[in-house]
Amino acid sequence: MRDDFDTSELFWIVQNGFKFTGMPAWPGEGRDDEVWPLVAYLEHLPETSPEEFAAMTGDSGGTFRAQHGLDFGVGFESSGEGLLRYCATCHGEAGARSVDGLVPALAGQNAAYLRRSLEEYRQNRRQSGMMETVAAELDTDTIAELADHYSRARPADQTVEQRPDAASIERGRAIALHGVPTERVPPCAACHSGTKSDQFPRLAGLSAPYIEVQLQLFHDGVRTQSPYAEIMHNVARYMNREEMEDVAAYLASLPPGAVMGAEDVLAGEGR
Amino acid sequence: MDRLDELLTPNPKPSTVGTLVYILFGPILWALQFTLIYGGHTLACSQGATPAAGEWLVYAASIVPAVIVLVFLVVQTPFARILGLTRAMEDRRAYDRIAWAVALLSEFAIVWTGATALVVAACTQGR
Amino acid sequence: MKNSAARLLFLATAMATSGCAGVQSALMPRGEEAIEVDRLFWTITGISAFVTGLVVAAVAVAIFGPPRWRDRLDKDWIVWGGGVVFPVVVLTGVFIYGLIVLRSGDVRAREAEEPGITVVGKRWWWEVVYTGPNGEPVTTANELRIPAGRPIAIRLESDNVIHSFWVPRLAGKLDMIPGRSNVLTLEATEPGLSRGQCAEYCGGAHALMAFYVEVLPQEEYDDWLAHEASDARPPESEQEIQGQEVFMRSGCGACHSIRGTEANGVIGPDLTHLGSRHSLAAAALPNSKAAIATWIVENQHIKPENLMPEYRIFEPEELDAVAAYLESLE
Amino acid sequence: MTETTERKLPNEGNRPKEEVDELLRIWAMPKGFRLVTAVNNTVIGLLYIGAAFAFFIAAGVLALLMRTQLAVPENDFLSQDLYNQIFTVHGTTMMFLFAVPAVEALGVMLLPQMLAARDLPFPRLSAFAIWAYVVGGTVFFSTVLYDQAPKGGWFMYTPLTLKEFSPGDNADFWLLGIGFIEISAIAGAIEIVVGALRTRPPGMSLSKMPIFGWAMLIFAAMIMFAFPAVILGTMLLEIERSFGWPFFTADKGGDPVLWQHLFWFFGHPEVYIIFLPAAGLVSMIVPTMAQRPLIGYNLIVVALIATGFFSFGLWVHHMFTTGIPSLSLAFFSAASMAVAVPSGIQMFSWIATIAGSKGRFRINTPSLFVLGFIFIFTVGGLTGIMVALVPLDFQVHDTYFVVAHFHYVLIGGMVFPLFATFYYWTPMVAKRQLSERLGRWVFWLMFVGFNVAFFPMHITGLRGMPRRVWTYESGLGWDWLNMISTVGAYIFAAGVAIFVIDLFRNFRAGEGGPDNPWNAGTLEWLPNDVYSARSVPLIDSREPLWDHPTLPQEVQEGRHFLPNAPTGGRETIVTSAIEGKPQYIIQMPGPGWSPFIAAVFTASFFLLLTIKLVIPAVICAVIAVGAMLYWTWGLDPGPDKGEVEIGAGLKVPTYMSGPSSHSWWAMIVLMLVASSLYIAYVFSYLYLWVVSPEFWAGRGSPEVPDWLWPLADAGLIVLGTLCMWGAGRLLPKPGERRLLMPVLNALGPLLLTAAVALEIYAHWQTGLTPTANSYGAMVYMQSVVNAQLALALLFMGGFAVARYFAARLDCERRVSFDNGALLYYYAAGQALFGLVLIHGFPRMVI
Repeated sequence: MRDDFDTSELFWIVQNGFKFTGMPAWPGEGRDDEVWPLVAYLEHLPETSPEEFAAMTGDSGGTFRAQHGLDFGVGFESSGEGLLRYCATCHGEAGARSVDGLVPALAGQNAAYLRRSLEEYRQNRRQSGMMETVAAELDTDTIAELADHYSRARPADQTVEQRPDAASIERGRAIALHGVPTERVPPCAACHSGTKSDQFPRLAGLSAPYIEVQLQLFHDGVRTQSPYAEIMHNVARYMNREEMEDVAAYLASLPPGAVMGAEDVLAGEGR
Repeated sequence: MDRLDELLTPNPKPSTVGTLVYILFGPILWALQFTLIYGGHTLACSQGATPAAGEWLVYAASIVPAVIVLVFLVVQTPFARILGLTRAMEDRRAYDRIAWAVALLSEFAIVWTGATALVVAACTQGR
Repeated sequence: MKNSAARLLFLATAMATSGCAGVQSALMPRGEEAIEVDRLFWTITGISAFVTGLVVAAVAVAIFGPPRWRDRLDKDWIVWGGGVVFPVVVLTGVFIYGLIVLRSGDVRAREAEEPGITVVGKRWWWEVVYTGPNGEPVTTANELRIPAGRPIAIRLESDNVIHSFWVPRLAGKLDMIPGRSNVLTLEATEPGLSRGQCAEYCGGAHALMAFYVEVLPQEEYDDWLAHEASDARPPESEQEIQGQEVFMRSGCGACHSIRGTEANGVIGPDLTHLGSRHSLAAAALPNSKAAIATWIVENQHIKPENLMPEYRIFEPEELDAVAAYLESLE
Repeated sequence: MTETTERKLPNEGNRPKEEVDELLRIWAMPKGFRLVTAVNNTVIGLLYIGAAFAFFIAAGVLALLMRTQLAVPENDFLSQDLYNQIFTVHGTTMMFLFAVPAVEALGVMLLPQMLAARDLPFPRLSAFAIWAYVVGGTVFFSTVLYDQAPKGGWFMYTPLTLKEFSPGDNADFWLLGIGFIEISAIAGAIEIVVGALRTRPPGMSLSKMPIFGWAMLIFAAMIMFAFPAVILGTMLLEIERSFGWPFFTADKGGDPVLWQHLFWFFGHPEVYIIFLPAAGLVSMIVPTMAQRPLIGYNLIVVALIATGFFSFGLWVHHMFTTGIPSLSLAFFSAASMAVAVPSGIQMFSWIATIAGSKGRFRINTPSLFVLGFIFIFTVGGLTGIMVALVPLDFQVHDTYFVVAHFHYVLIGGMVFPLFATFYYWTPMVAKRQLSERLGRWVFWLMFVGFNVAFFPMHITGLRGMPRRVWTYESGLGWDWLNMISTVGAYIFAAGVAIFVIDLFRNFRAGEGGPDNPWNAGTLEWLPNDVYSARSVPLIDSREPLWDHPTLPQEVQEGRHFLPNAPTGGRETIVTSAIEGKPQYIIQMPGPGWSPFIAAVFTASFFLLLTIKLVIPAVICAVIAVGAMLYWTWGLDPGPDKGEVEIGAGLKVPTYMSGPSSHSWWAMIVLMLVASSLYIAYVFSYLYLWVVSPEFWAGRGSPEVPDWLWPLADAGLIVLGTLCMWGAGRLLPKPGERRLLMPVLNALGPLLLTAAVALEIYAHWQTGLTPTANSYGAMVYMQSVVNAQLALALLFMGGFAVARYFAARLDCERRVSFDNGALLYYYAAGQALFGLVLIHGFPRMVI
């Protein structure tokens, strides 16, 4: 395959699908950030041995779907275990860390928000080539139960491996708590502090890469198809790259489940 | 003399630039005055001059060109000579008249512009 | 040419007789500067009508007049007299009159107090900051109230593009320019309501950037300012209480302030006394509960490109409650 | 009309018939698709006016869309965003793509005819200008069709048009479109100044020139001084948009109002740039219709000159409400009064002329349009005095009152005379006249429609309706006024539509119409053909056709000057600037692809650059430069043809170099343009210092570099100047070689370039950056301005060296060198002055 297509052609194929072959276009519209890693993976694939492949996918032979109980009409009760294991391949076990920084940890997240997110993926109102295919298979009840499950899980204490630059965290904290009024950026805490509407996700402790990507998607107008996303688009469009990184660094530095701004006193004493 | 002979007879050539300057004499002085008082007033005020100083600057910068143009209106000929117009050049009278009337209009403009300081105070926004 | 003269006359009478709609008309002045300019305008309009008549008559005579009359026009002196002497005399008079009006603005400005009011042009609304009874800044939006009968200096600023502050009934316009601070003196002659509008094209919703000016007698103004400086009225009815709760938990306070509550945003207009204003969204809508609700969910249709996103996240009952709460903020 | 007296003519006796055939062959118009290679002023002029009129129609359609939207309150026929694009494109197109090009086109088309010149002195430059304009204008206008149009208003005020508030390419398209008009306007100005001053017929002294000649001369002079300000402004704006040099950003010491100064310093004279030629046309039509010479010719010249000057003292009257001190406003109010007087002079001069008609003044379509113009322009002029009164302007500025005012001035002052022109001069360029019957319909519909549309706007504005609003609230007293205006707009449009129909039915370009249907007195009504008049007449009055009824016949028989083509190619007589005495013959190029190719690829270069396709853009630039080099290579023919006789035994040279040559004059005009641009730069520098001195060197910025730097720099410049001077002295005799000459000629521009580079480095090593603040931006901008000249000089130097080695440059055939040297001396002077300003001024004010 690598001989037939160069990188940019591969990207195009994954993004747009292959006509008359049955290969569909990438479901996450505008999610080039998802397509590129896949292209990298495809380029790497010829050098991968079957064992490595199995190890990567956790697949030991049987059909991937059946094994994880991901079938139409199968309720949560009957296959809950399998479904949760399937989610965990990316998001990690409830309470554990997700497998990659680009994937959000779910434990302790607001149930209403999780429910809404899955519904939006299902209805093609939030774009992701990964999540849309998954959510398409879920029914409303399953979504509710999944959301409930994750919201009740206790988040593990996640220590940040790489300690980002403290100055960046400090700048991000200022933005998160006070906004940048001159640039029309409102404070994150006004909605996401953890004490507001449970439709708003809790951001404390989420990984920095995930937040950066989502802010960028909001900024670029990729994530605008729900009324909530529209609001967030209006916030992120005024943020520049550096501000996004700072905010992400600050949010990632917080312990999961923390109330934003509550560390005020501590930080003040520390200084 | 016939027109053709007239054309072919070599006469002392009037200065091209001089003739143009002669015709434009009044407006050129107006332009100088205008630049001087607009620039001067703005500069003086930005450097903290008093309104009175600003007004006197306007008067001074207006009176000098006004007088020069007045002199031009009264006695044109020396100006013409200095600027290299020749006595025998074609239509000399037309250029004299044009230069005179343009200078007259410029004199009005100079006086109008300079007289503003009599009524309006310098250096304030005035709203 | 006859046609247009008749039309001119017709329009002039129509203009004089039709009345009431003059809330933004420079021809119905209620401020010192506007009155002086109005007088200047009618004077020069009279002169202009005369000159136009003169030119039309001269052309008519030149074409159709008896030969004797035409011979009189066929002279150099007509050019000198009509083209130089006459204009110079008339223009000198008009010019001096203009300068005198200009100077009286300067005199008024000197009598005015130091600016106690600042208006900041936003996209596309007005932030108004008063100096409260105790010298504290009191922020409000999209409406100006001033006392009648004395010159009031108003500081005009912008932190984005150029706007122009214009209340035709009170005075001419003055621009709001980033990096500068212009001062405009308003002296309203009598209490009453006027409308103003942004006069410098400022992109996007420029057409929908208006405001009301309410001129009050001095005592009423003082009372009003004291009230305006106070915190917002706490919600009373159950619906209002619910509305406040929805407002606070939905993050509205990120951009809007309601003094006396946790909402302390500075990006959008201050809502502390929203219910007491004449209009919503810089005079884009009348002020009513229904209009508030419509604005929250459909503002991009009402005022395209305005910088508030549409909040279509509320249940109907929540929306109603928020609107009720905001309307109650008198 | 005096009795004809016997006078001596340059050629007595009959001329051989072959001469006419020869002329026809030489001046033959290219056929078919090769028409784009034509350079002759009649063809180019017609194409030019046609394109301008097409833009008038297109922008007029936009106006109708706007009037439809505004017919009723709270209408949603157009969206807010589209409306904002449409009014921007309407204004920009009407001002830049219609009005200026249209009057310039008339200059190109009519001026040579009125001067009985065979052509203007730089035909290829005209061809280049028009093609650049057609391509650039079309691209600009079409942006409105795919939602990419600029929406900052035709005045493009900063900071609204900076990247922050106008992301996307929309605003860049405006800058692109304007770039072309700047190029073609400057090219046209050079053409017209040199044409009006140097290609008049023998005997036509300056004071015998037709009024239109004066009007165009002043028009061109105004372009030379007004356009450079907006050229600098657009450069600054594009640099700030692309690279973030903060000229207009208040936080970093820039000032949004600087843009307004630069824009209106151009923008106000622009109005008179449009009006003066139109007034000139009226001054040509009125005497013909009255069948008597213009009364007060001298005073009209006075009026044109005075208007030209005073219009430069008005620009702040677009900025009365920006908060400038009231005394400054009063100065501009005074200048606005001063500019009103000349209009009165012209008005009464026309009235007196009409009154002096023997018999009755002829009322036909052209004269109806002239009368309509007199009425509308009077009203517009009077409201002009109103807006010139500062306090009154506080109220009406930026309202519909102003919209009414300037449409009265521009449509009244320019469009009505233009239509008069169409009807009046059609017989000169077409096989037959336009329909008189339809013409009256056109006039009355346009006149009534115009007044119905625009008169109510005065009241709408006074009642508080601001400009540039896409919708308005009902009940403010504007509703029915707007409805009336909309109805009027449609009536006006109906008039224009009938004109277009008439044009399609009756207009056929070509010779064959009656020679002088109006019995006019000026030279454009001589019998003519592709070569213009057969012979160039000897002139002794302002209305030669009236004073010498036999003149057409004499000219046709070749009894005046230059009845033939003595050099065997295109040529015309050059006369002295003031007195009109024959001096020499210009040899002019014929049709060629190079101007067309150069223009199209120049346009493509800028367009591709705007949409950020850099590599194709560079390719286009290379092709464009190649075409220009090819084109210029063929100029400067040298004195090979010797002297020729042009009649009356007068022998004149066929080649001229030095201060008498037309190319020297063109270079002087270009230098004046460059110096206006530089003065605008110096103004901007000082202006920003006045606004934000806290950013200047030693305060908010690093100290200026040590004295040694500017001294070394000045040394390089002086050395370069000596090189150029030496090269000029060392130009060899024809056929000889002096190798030092090309070395010095190449060294000069290189030294200047090095000086520019050194200046940049000198500031860079102090830590100053152009993006830090307005001071830094201004310091480096000085080098940008100088680098432009240095680049041009590198090309010219290389060109001269190449010509030296091709044996096309010697001490006689030297124009290629002289042009470069002249520009070099200017550039050196500018660079030296720049060193004093940039290094001296901050030291002085600390």
